[in-house]
Amino acid sequence: MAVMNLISTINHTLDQELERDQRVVVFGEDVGLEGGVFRATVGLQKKYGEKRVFDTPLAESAIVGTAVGMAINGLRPVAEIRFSGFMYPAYNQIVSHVARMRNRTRGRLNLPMVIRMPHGGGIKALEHHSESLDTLLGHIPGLKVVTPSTPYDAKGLLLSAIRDEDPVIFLEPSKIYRAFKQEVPEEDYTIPLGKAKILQQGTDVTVVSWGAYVHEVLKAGQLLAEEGISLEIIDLRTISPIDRETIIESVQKTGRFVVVHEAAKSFGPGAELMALVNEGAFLYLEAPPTRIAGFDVTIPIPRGEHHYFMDAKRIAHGIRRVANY
Amino acid sequence: MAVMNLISTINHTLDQELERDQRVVVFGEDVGLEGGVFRATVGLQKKYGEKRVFDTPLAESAIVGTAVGMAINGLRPVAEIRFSGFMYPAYNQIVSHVARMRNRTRGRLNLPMVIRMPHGGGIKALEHHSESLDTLLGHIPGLKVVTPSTPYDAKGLLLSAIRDEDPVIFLEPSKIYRAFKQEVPEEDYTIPLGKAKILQQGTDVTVVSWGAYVHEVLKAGQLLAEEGISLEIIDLRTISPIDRETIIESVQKTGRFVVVHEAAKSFGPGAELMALVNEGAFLYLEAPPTRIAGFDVTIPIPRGEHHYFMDAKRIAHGIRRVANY
Amino acid sequence: MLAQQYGPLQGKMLQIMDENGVILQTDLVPDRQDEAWLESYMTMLKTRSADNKALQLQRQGRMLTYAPNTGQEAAQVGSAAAMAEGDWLVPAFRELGAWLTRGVDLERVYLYWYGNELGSKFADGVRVLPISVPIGSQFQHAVGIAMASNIKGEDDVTVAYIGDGGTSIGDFSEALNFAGVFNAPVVFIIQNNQYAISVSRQKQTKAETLVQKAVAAGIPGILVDGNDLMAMYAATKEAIDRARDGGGPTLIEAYTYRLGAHTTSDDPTKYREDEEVEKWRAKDPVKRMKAYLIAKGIWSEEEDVRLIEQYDEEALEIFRKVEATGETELEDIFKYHFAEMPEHLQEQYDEYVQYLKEVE
Amino acid sequence: MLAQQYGPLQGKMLQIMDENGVILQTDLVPDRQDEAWLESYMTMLKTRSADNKALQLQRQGRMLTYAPNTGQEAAQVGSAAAMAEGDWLVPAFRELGAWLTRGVDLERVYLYWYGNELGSKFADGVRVLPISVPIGSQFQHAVGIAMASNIKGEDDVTVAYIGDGGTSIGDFSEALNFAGVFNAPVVFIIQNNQYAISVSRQKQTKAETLVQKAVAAGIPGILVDGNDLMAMYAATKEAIDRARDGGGPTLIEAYTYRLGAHTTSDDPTKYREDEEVEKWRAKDPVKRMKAYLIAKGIWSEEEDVRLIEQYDEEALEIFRKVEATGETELEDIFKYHFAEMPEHLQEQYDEYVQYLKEVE
Ligand SMILES: Cc1ncc(C[n+]2csc(CCOP(=O)(O)OP(=O)(O)O)c2C)c(N)n1
Ligand SMILES: Cc1ncc(C[n+]2csc(CCOP(=O)(O)OP(=O)(O)O)c2C)c(N)n1
Ligand SMILES: [Mg+2]
Ligand SMILES: [Mg+2]
Repeated sequence: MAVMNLISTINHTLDQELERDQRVVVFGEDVGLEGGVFRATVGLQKKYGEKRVFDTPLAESAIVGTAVGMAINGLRPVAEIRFSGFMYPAYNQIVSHVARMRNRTRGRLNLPMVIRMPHGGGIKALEHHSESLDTLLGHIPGLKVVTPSTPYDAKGLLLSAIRDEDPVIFLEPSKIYRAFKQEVPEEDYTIPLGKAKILQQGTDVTVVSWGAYVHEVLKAGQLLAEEGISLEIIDLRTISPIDRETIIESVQKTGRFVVVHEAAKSFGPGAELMALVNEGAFLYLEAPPTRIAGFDVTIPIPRGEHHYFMDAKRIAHGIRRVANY
Repeated sequence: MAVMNLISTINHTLDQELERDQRVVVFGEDVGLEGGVFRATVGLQKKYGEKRVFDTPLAESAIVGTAVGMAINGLRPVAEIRFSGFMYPAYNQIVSHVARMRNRTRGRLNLPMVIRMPHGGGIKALEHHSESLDTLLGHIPGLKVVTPSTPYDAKGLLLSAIRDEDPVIFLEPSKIYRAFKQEVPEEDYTIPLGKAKILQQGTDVTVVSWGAYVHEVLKAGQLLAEEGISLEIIDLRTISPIDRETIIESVQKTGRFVVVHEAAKSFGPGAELMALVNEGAFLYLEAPPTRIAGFDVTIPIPRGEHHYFMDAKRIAHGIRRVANY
Repeated sequence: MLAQQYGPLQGKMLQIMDENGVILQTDLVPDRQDEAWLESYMTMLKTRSADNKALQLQRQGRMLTYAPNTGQEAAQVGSAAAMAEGDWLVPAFRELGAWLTRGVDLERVYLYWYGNELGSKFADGVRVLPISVPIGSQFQHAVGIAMASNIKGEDDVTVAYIGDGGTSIGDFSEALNFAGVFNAPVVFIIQNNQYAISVSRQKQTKAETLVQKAVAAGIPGILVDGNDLMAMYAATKEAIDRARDGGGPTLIEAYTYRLGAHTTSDDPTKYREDEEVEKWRAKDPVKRMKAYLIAKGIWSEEEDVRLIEQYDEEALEIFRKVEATGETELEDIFKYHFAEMPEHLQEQYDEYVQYLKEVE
Repeated sequence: MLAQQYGPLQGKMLQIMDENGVILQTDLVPDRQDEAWLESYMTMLKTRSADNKALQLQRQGRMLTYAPNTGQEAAQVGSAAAMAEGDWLVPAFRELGAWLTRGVDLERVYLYWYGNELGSKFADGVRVLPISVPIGSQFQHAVGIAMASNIKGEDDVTVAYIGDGGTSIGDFSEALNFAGVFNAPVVFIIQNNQYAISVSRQKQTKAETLVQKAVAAGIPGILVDGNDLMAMYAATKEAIDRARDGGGPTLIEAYTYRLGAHTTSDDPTKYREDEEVEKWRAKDPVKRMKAYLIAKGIWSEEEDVRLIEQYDEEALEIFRKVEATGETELEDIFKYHFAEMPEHLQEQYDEYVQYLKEVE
């Protein structure tokens, strides 16, 4: 058991899976020689050679498009997109092919492939380096969308993603790449996709979040606990398909629901969760399902970033209202 | 006053605006010589010349990307994307530039431009010709997204869109391009963006829809009227930003809310409307806000299309449940 | 090497046979048995029959829509015939000749244009990708397949098709560039049929030829008379052999013409002159191969007429089977999104089934 | 015509001045006053000062991040200096030399790298687009601007920049192709600085030169020593003149080198050898222009030292102003999405302001 942060866990997991399964290939811009701008793939090219871990030219559509071809021809590609903000040039390949090949061919061609990308903001980066794609990917039938909030989960979810027979988008919250360390088992383990995790049992309000914000929500939970408000905190882990059961059960218990997310509010992932709660627990609701979400603005670059991102205090403020409704 | 269908209204409106404003240019694949595969631009090149109405090479990103440049340099481009399913290659330009140029430059460069496209399905076409982009465009801060449901509205909304100082995505429900005719005034008139329209006053359930589905909802309203269920039917008209006031007021009156849309259900536009209703009229709700929406599948090609699209009967079935809740 | 003689900047087009089926360059005739040529010719005939039948059926309102390829048979059959067993074919959407050459059932093709997804489910072992509607996007899949062959140390080659219009979209250039960088064993074939719907080749790009787009990626290219079966075979065979031997990708421009409409919903008289069409009709690839075979004494008018009749009948029979399939099963629109149907999809399906029962 | 002599397929690179500032081809020296050259040189010096200062400040933790352009000054200043008043400049993100030449305030540039959107709000009348982070996407804007000039019957020319890495993305090829088709008055400049972060030019494409990508679009191209101010000026001037005269687009490859890191968060020793860097340092564009001007007798070491000092101070002073601006106003992150703030945004803003009041 080693103590690792999120980014080194990604590296360790890719390493193990490259070792275990010859079909796995890892590639993207700066992924090979340099080992990735975040160092997610550092050392892997040296270990597995240029055929299995390699740099690509600067072309996101081709990165995803060639991964489609590789998956069809027997490989298990793990493609890296530099930042979620550079997913857009690949969106046509993702929506039109990655998500659809199995359905289009009525099951004949499936695509076991993973697209990894640093996701979300809060890292004081320039424009397009802080995008939240939850809705833009979650809305697409045929995609699974996963995001870990801890190193431990990252390993289990990434292994599940690579071994899945279908494409998985793996969103890595870059804000917490190096935020903290955790014990991560050496041995192989998977965490099932599509299952949320109850991080904290509670009685007053169900709060769902994922990725980096999970940690702010946990802090908000502590603040509120001091006031006697007990949160049930759920890490969604898989953005699509959503683990409705876990959430609905919890809301049926607490009668109150809050979703906290980084993406812009309108047409955001929070709306979907609120809808699910309406559908599954309407008669249990003691307060309106509520979203605490990003403003409907382009995420500001660093000198304004703090206006956009919410801290535990602000999250607690929002939850408190729901608790006291 | 001439009697026109939706597609000829688009043609008529572009014609008038090309005439009125020298800055307007109209282009896209097959838009010039042929006049568009749907004939939206037929005759316009002949009338206004190849400089103002023209064919482009086959490249959606460049169609949108060059429109950005033209808007910066003093024109008012009206770009056509062949079908909404071919918007994806242009998504990077739309999200990264069209939606952001004003904010990026703190108001110095604004983009008065329109991107028109046939939208939605039900026209017995092949794959990628039936896509609903409501969420994928509605979620992007900085875009206005509009869709007419009648020829009359089409003219007023399209003129508003072209004259807007900011980019507007204009989604044309191809299913009703030729479905019916309506009197459309010769003279110039605009319909404000961001305003929904109450098509039918009612007391029992508020039903919101837009585009082609509006007409099925109206039929459903007739079916239900016979059973004594009175619908308040609202045509959203602008998908983003949403006219919350009109909807909330209505729900406060009826206590019941249904949204009907063609796009896939999960993370779809219905979720946003349900969220808004939760936020604005929770205490008035006598039944759970409900979405009657597309399945979470890739829209089937024609031999399976009928499974996906809902008729008035099925919509009425869903609304009835809410009415009887 | 043909790709040098007829390369992007040589200003020459590879032609082995003239418009009347007379061999122009004996030394370039590929080393191939008479029977093989005859077989390819038959495939061209079959393609045309299937094409005609589809158009006819569509006019009767029985076929949904259809993208005819009359005029492009040599470009398709000639190139696909040069492929070996394990090779992959990645089509655009108008490649009937290539599909039939590579063992795709006409039934599947008709199913597709009939509007049924089962038309994209080819038999196991048929290494052919389904139609790719978003123009150009398939080129990247082709490169990925070819890269995978390299990575796995297998020597299969991938052959991919695109139209003249397709060369303008970013995916095309990205794909060529990737193929060059990774030395991918892939042969890119542009079927320059002079139009992208109504937009003429001249309005598509200022490049004098489309094959010169190979220069951007630093890969070899060759301009070929796309209506000459032998030339198409020769150029593709050379490119495939080179790819298989580790020589990387090649771009082929097949200079040809779409004699028919873009699809059954298109009216080409809106954008081109009959005169032009007639000029090209004289270059008909089927006609010229027929003349060649008859002159060689291995084919006759009578056999031709009979075979066409036979193909016409077969095509109709196949379509009748397709027509009998009727509508898509409800379950099928849900079942194939994932290996296992997720709960929410299952629920949507169940609810709808329930609804259907209720309203019955 | 230079673009013919040094065109994509000539295997030659335009050089007017050697590495020591000695004129190699007197007949090619552009017709330009000594003072104009001196002014361009000064802009190069100013660029380098601003660059050094930014790096220094970033190391002190005062500048957020920065993309240095040391080594590329001639490519930028030489090309931008050839522009006329109404011409448009469309940068990638590393074009300090071009910005300063075209009247962008250093203050704006520093504001940008300091992390403030106001850094993208150039003064009215400055026809320069903001930085375009998504690589390559700006090329299409450039073409659109140029097409608009054509449509309006104005004769302004647009000059756009991209890196070697940027030539691999689809938007690049689409833009060149559009420009060709519409005969757009635009000059595309590739600053081939040999790297896209860690990915070397060799791994970016198999094309021998980047300028040969012009062939794909059927437009002229020219390969230029990007460290030679005169050559860059001459090539760009010719291309701009041609564009203005209705001759359409040109692609220029400026062969140069990024002497520094990709950005301040990059460590180039991970992917390249010091030796290579040293080889290129000898080709320093500033050094060679200085030698030329001193040899000409219109500049001196002393003046040089003094001017650098002055620029250093000015840069620091400007940065101090920037630093004093502090954080972005809350209102500013809401206010500029639309001409008028829509209700929901206003509400989100108001609610947040209310919250801030409550917690204070
Ligand atoms: C990305 C994209 N844009 C637009 C279309 C609509 N469309 C279908 S076929 C076609 C023309 C294709 O021309 P070409 O590549 O020359 O192929 P051809 O039809 O001649 O075989 C167009 C524009 C599409 N399918 N995909
Ligand atoms: C579409 C896109 N993908 C990835 C990136 C991340 N990125 C920023 S700079 C860069 C390298 C650019 O190389 P080049 O075009 O040669 O320009 P240079 O940095 O050398 O000036 C990359 C990959 C990006 N900004 N945009
Ligand atoms: Mg064509
Ligand atoms: Mg570079």
